[in-house]
Amino acid sequence: MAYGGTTLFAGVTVDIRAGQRVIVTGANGTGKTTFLKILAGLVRPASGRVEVDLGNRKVDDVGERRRLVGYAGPDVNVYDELSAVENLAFLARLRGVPADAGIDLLKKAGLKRSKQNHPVRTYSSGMRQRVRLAASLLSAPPIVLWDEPTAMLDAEGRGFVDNMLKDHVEAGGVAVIATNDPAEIDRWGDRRIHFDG
Amino acid sequence: MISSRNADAGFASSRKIESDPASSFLKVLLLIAQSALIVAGFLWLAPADGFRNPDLARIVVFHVPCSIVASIASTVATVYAVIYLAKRRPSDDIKSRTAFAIGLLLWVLTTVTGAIFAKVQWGAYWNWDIKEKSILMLLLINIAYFALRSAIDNPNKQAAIAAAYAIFAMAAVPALTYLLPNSTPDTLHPKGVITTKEGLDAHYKIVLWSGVLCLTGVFVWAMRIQVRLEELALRVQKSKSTSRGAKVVITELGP
Amino acid sequence: MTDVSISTDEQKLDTTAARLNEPKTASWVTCAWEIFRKDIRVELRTRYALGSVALFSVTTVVMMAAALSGAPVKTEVKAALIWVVLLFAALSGLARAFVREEEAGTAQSLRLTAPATAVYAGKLLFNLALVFTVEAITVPLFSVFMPIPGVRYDLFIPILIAGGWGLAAAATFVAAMIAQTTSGKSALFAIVSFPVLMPLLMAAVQGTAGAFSQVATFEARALADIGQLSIYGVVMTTASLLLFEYVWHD
Amino acid sequence: MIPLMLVPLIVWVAVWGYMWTLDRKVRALAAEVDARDTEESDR
Repeated sequence: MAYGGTTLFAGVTVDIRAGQRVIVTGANGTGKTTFLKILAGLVRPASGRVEVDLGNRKVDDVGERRRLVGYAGPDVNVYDELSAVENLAFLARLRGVPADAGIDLLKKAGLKRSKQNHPVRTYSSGMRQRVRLAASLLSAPPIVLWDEPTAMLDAEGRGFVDNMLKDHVEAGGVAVIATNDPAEIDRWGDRRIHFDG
Repeated sequence: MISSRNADAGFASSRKIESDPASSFLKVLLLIAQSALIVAGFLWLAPADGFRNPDLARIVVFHVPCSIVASIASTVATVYAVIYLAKRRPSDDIKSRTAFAIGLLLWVLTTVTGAIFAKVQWGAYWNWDIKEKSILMLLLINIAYFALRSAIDNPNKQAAIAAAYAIFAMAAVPALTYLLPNSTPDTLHPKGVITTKEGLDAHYKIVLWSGVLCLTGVFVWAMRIQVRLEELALRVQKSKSTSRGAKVVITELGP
Repeated sequence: MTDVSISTDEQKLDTTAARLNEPKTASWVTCAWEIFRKDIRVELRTRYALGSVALFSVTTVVMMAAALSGAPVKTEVKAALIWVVLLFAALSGLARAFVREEEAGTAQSLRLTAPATAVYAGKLLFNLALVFTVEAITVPLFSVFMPIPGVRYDLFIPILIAGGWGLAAAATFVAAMIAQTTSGKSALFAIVSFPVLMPLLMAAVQGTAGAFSQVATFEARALADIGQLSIYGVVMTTASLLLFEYVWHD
Repeated sequence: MIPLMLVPLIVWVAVWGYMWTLDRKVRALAAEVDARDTEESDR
């Protein structure tokens, strides 16, 4: 797939099964993030296509795929002026899910109740990351795409991410996670895609 | 060294090493025809009496073809913009951009020839006649189109946004050329003079309409050269970059 | 050819399967409405757009009045002046809608959750509110400093509404394009939006001049201008809705 | 009138000449790239 004129990678044929966790590794700039964004429908690949096989039907329309995907990455943010609760309520209503669906997700993500109603502006980067992860799971999407989910999290935060990922995968969801953290690679990697530049 | 093997049919047109005689003949013909028209415009046509400066009134023979072919160029550019958004092929974006560039050049020529005529006939270079407003709008749209293109780096994004803007802006043009005129005082531009029988006399019409033909020929030729050049640049750039892509290793770690 | 297929076959997905057929995004109207409400709430908390637009209108009108300091001005000139002020005051606030979202990275989360046209509609509603606020500030202030005898408000108000709608529709679309550029945003916003706004400006000024003129024939023609402004608004809104997806998504 | 006529005439001939040489150059370039491609695909 070429992106912005330079070909990052070509000839990638990946078949990811339900309930599988795929780890995507590789040095920065080799295309890890771009690969995830292409799956999420944020980036248009110059060639090739992405298809989601739902068992009863196949989805290859990017618009529809976006609704089946929960993406969390460093450059996808929530509104600083709104609190975590308000942000998730807003996104939940867009996703057609009850507004309070975000509350227990925030709890699962380990965001302290006292802080939940403060504007995200006042959050540390670790707390912001938890809100991002919670937002990506809002409508229980079958496919979760996380780009370095634990980069800014402390040990406790990583524990929460483990639980969230475990619940998602046990429910049959698919997870594609870009990370370079060796501990995570052993813990989560059912399959591994490595980009070496 | 003429390579006989035709490896890639995709670019058949640029494949011909020796230029095909037919197109060279046409191009030379274009040279002669347009030169003849220029001479005819100045010498063969009788001065247009009834205009303040009969000699200078001949400029209509250059002004009108420019404006007609310019609108052809802008239409072609907008059509390719639509095709690009539908098919997202870089070649359509190249054609759209080239047609806009040539269109801009022709609109400038139209404005200049128009202003010269206006100075003598209506007293000022610019008289805010409704047609002058619509040509100003077209010029500004073309300029904005290229300004917008240069401000976006990602080539796919740049092409998509430029195409979207072209279609969007062109949708606003008829508002100025058709909607507004019927509620403002009549335009200084004579109506239907080039098409109606009793308008211009036969000589003028011949020179004028063959001028349109020649200028369209120039437009098509310029398009072909530019498009072939850009497609070539694309091929060179593509062959250079494919070798650098990252290798992807997929390993099964097992549950 | 790069094929990446992700399969989530039916059986293992019992819990998420139930949700598979549930619409993963609310109806188009709800999305647009929610985005509008969010923009209003964020704006009330920060007052970026509101503040800059209000200040811009006030200073421009006062500056102009001071510069003229009571010199007699023909009504057509006043009609042109008021629309130039309205245009630039509105433009100063309209670009913000998308530029801030792109810079903050929130545009990406909108791309993931809401359909493109709903985003445009939501932003259009917000920009309409902004434009009408500009008009509500500028027009009264203008008539204080440069009184216009015998204004036909029954003509002028519709012109302000139809013109404001056309302005918001076109400027919102252009703002979405400008937000994607890497450099020179504010200058580019004027360069790119002005040619498209030319017909609107001319029809609005002509209509307003008619409304100010106290001359029956001109007033009659102002009605035609209201018609044109509405047609312009419809054309711009439709064109934007059709083309927005190509500007918004990669 | 004649000198005035020469202006567009000269400009036109110059433009035509420029386009003709450009056309030649592009064709030569195209031939070169094709030759290199066919060479590359033979390797």
